[in-house]
Amino acid sequence: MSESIDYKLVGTSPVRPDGVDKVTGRAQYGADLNLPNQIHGKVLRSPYAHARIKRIDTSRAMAMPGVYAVITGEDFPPPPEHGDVGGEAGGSIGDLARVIMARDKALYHGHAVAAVAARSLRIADEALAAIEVEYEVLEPVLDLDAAMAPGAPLLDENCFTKNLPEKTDKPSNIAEVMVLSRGDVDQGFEQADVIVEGEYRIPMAHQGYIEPHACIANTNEAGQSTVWCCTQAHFDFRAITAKVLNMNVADLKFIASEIGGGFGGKTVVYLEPLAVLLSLKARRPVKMKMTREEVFRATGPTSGTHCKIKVGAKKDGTLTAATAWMAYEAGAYAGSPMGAGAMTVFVPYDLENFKVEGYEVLLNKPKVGAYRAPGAPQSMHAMESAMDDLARELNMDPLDLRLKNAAEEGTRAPYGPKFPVIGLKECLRAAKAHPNYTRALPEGAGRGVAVGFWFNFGLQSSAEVHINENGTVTVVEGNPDIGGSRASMCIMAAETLGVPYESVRTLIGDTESTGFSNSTGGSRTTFATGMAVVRACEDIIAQCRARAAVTWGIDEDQVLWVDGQAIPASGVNDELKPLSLADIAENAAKTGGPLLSRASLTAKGAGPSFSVNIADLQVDRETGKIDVLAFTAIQDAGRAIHKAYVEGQLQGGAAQGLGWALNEEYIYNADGIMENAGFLDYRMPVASDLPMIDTHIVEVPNPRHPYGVRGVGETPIVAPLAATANAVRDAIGIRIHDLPLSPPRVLAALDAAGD
Amino acid sequence: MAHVVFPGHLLAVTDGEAELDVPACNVRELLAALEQRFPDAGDELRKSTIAIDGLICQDAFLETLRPDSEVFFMPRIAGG
Amino acid sequence: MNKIQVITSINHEEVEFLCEPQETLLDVLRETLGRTGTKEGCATGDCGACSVLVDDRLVCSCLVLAAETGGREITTIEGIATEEGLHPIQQKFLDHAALQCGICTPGLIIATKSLLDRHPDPDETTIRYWLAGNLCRCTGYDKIVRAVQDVARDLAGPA
Amino acid sequence: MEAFAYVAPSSIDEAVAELAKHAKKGHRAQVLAGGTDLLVQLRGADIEPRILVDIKKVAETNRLHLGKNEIFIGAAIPSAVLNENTELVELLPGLLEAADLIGSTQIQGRATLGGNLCNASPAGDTIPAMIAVGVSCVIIGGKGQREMPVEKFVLGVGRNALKAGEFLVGLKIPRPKSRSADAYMRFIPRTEMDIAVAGCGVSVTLDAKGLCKEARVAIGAVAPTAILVPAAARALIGTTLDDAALAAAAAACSDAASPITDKRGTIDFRRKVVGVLCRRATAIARDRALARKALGV
Repeated sequence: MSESIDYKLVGTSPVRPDGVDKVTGRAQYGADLNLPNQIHGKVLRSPYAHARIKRIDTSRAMAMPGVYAVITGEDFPPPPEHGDVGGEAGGSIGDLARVIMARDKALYHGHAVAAVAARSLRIADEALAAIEVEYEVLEPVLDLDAAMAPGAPLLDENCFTKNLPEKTDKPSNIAEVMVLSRGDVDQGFEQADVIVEGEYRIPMAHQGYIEPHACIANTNEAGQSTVWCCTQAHFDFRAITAKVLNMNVADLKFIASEIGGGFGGKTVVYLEPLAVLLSLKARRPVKMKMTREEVFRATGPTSGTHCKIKVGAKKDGTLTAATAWMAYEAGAYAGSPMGAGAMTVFVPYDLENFKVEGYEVLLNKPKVGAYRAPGAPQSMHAMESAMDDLARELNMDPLDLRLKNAAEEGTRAPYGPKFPVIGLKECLRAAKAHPNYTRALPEGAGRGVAVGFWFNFGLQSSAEVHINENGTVTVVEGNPDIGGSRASMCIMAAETLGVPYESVRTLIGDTESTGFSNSTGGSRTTFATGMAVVRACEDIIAQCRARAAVTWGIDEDQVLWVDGQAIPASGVNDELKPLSLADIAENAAKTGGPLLSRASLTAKGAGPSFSVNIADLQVDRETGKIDVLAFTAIQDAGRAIHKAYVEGQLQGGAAQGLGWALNEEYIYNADGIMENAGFLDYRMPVASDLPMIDTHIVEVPNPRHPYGVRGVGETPIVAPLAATANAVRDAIGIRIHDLPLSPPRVLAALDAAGD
Repeated sequence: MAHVVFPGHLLAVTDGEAELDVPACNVRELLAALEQRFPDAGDELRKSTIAIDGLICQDAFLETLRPDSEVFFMPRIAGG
Repeated sequence: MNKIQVITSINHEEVEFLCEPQETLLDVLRETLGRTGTKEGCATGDCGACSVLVDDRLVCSCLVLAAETGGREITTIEGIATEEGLHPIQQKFLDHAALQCGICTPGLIIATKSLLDRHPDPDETTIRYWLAGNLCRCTGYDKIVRAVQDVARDLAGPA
Repeated sequence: MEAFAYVAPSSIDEAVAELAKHAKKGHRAQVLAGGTDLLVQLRGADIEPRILVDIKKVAETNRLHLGKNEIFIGAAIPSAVLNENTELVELLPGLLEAADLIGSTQIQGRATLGGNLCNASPAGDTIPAMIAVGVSCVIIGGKGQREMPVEKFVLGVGRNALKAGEFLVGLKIPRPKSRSADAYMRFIPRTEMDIAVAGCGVSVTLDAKGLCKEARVAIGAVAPTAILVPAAARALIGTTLDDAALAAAAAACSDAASPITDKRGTIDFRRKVVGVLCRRATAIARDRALARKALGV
């Protein structure tokens, strides 16, 4: 496959350059900046899940001492009629404008309907209470079945299902349908010796980043605004804010603060346009931060889903046909990861006959946002559970069944194209060979395996490289560092230039001081921005060779760049002393001025990344409580640039996936009000809930990246859902189709089985 | 001449055509040719992610196509 | 508003401030005193990001009234490193890549200090339960627990 | 009352005077001990201004006394401090386990038995444990001191027996007799940081032959208040606390429960699990009592 390459730094785990500030409390996150003369913004949120806004009277609030500005939907330009949210979050800009501030209808409990800016948070709260809103309360639509049923109350009378074979003039809560198919499924099922079927439901879940959204906007009298915020995508935030407020992009400067987690959730704009507008009206800097409760109620969790799967196989395990039906909650507006769910459901397998039918459904819940491998965990949970059932029916090892059908280079993916080089079989073999797969289980415990996948992304990135006068290197790029990416950039730059890691620093530029980059998301930063950094470093090397050539008075092609220094090509000019980066930088004034380079690109060829997870757990048969005994995450990283942070991605994704599998869920009451909008009852894993998470990094390099990077952030959350469900199946002998596998659900299943 | 494949959800805008051969040397030419043939499809097609011979491109435009290239139109994908 | 005058000690330095009766120590640290190293994740005591020590006792600063802190000794993340450099806990968190986004890190470092002050040689279970009040969403806790184990080993000295 | 105020009286008399003053004016005054419930309420559901009377500077609320016949635990002592007292933990392991289960290490540093009791949540962990060991509440107000058992103190969800101007000074617990022990277990979906979905406190006293001669069983989170389950105690008394006795006590607990379905659990689940907890907690209490018997204490 690929020859082994001896890298000096790639694959090591040096301390991150921003580390000291993060362990001493110096690093500034979204809510950590305060500006002189700043005031505080707060949002009034709908107390109803579905209501028409008939009238808003802000006069009493506006008249209160200490209140500087009050805004409602009427203060915004009309929502743009065209355009999609670029790259990441999905949906139309018009709808996002309505998420940011409701116009004629409030579509979920917590939907923003007005905002105030006041001298203190206390006054802001009092002003919110003084705003009078007259609502016409409408019946909320709260689950997929109800929303899809004929005659269901409509969220949007102008929503006509997209992609139907025949255009429809009947409005519906089904925003979009999608069909993917190949071959003849009826014939495929006829060839099958064994057929398994299952129906799976997973409720809405939240990314659960620990830092609530926060920003501070400082808008001047000319309408120019500087916005400091925690974001995965300050360039995309600038673009959306400009469109929602009908402003010139050039009048907006976005500075990304340090970011306290995102997982996709901070690719979506909520507060920033409100802060800019309030600041414009108040002529003061306006700081806004969400409470934890607001984060749960009013930001974008991921879709709740309903999937039905049918898979057929011959006695030897060869898959003959599969069908999937899936409905994804979009929340209040269209734009869900249903498409990705449909494309990934069968993605690990070489399938001749399949059909996938997907539905994206509007209901009175917050508009979903991106969450790590959006769409894949839900659909692959269904398929990977069915594969486990199939292995049992066939009396086959579940990894062998997967190996028998695994996709490889040249296999046609369900979404059409043939796979480039991929590492699925390598991961499956690594799992089979892993001691954790064969280690004896304690009495009564269960083991489950599952496969995960993500496409990984390219998109646009820019990077600049400056060589300082002492030969140290400054890399400037535009992707907020959410999990150690500065360290990865430093490694790639140092490796390429041949200089020590410590001599490179990476900065995240604001929107005015560096080139455009899309979000830190989709596992694209190390791949795409890393590629830009490497290219810019290669340009520096070319420049250094030219500088050395003029310094020595020889031809450029007689100069080589080896181990961070210019040396004369062997055989000639042997008397010349090598010139290090520091030597060249010191003499730069005489050879053409400062050394700098830049690269910008739209990265193509992100390498798909597969994973295999092994979960061991024990079930308390009297209470239904699950104890995770061991967890092993195996994943093809292409190439791990910073080994420890790659392991960290695998471990963190595993923990999130386990949380989702075990206890996390949005719990709604009949009025559409989330009942567990806090960390107390939205039960994310705590330290004592988890064992050590073993990792095994498989490296099947991506030929499209100079160091073979595939991207690692998304895939790790996919497999834990089914791996956990399969382990429970193994432990108690019962297939529980729905998540989370919370104790009441598990105990009810045990009771129903007569345990 | 690129071989173009549309997924099911685009058939509504391609008059039900799932596969066809289009003479084009790059994606720009391909999109222009398709837009001419399916006037309703332009917006959807330009928004799509395109896979060219297995290589997934989110903003394809200038990529060259070989005479035997396989081009797949895919839904745009979100990422976390 | 009847503001209350409080004189306290933060990281061994006398500090005087005015606060409203219902303001929390977290509010005062972050907003009044500009000590933003202590983070707010939930303001309800469920995430531990705002952990500080009050008279060497680990608490959530969001659940302490600022008015109660007169005459106390408060330790925040800003007081952990010394002139000699980083505290060993801080260094081990860096060495083990025990942080990704870093928002939970100040709270975890404070909680770890409190743990090791009381239990210099904790086993894995003790570490995990002691730190159960500090949510981390990025790491899966693995590298955090290893960093804590490593500090404890070092503090114990050569066997 | 227009604004918040904070006062920290330094003696019982001052505290009583402070509370009486506000009670007379009809102002809302609220006693602050650890604050782990109160401060959350101030941020959320109950933001109305009030006078916060911090009782932590009153010496009596911080007094911990392990007497020959009686133990006194001041109402404002944080759970972490109690759990650092090894003698207390040895005497009342169940009660201290319950105290140790309230929230995280951080919460432990602040939360008090008195606060957990006065907050009167149906799911308060220490309340069934206190009922099991026969705790009395020491209440002080303008009319002097009175005492009442915990099971009478909690009147309903969030309601307690304190009258305007009164506060809880501390808790009195009969020193466990020889061959006695207590235990508390609760069920939560995670390992930490959750509110009890069901809880059960048990105390047993064995006779010289190892037969159970006294027992108290209380359950929590399965009714509007924690309740004593005399039928469960009856099922245990006179037995060797064998499996059959434990099963009978468990069934009595399930019968006594009148739970609700909410975001934390279902009626069925709570009813079943409270029985399981009773069985497991009783077994632990029995083993502890047997160990004490073996040691002759």
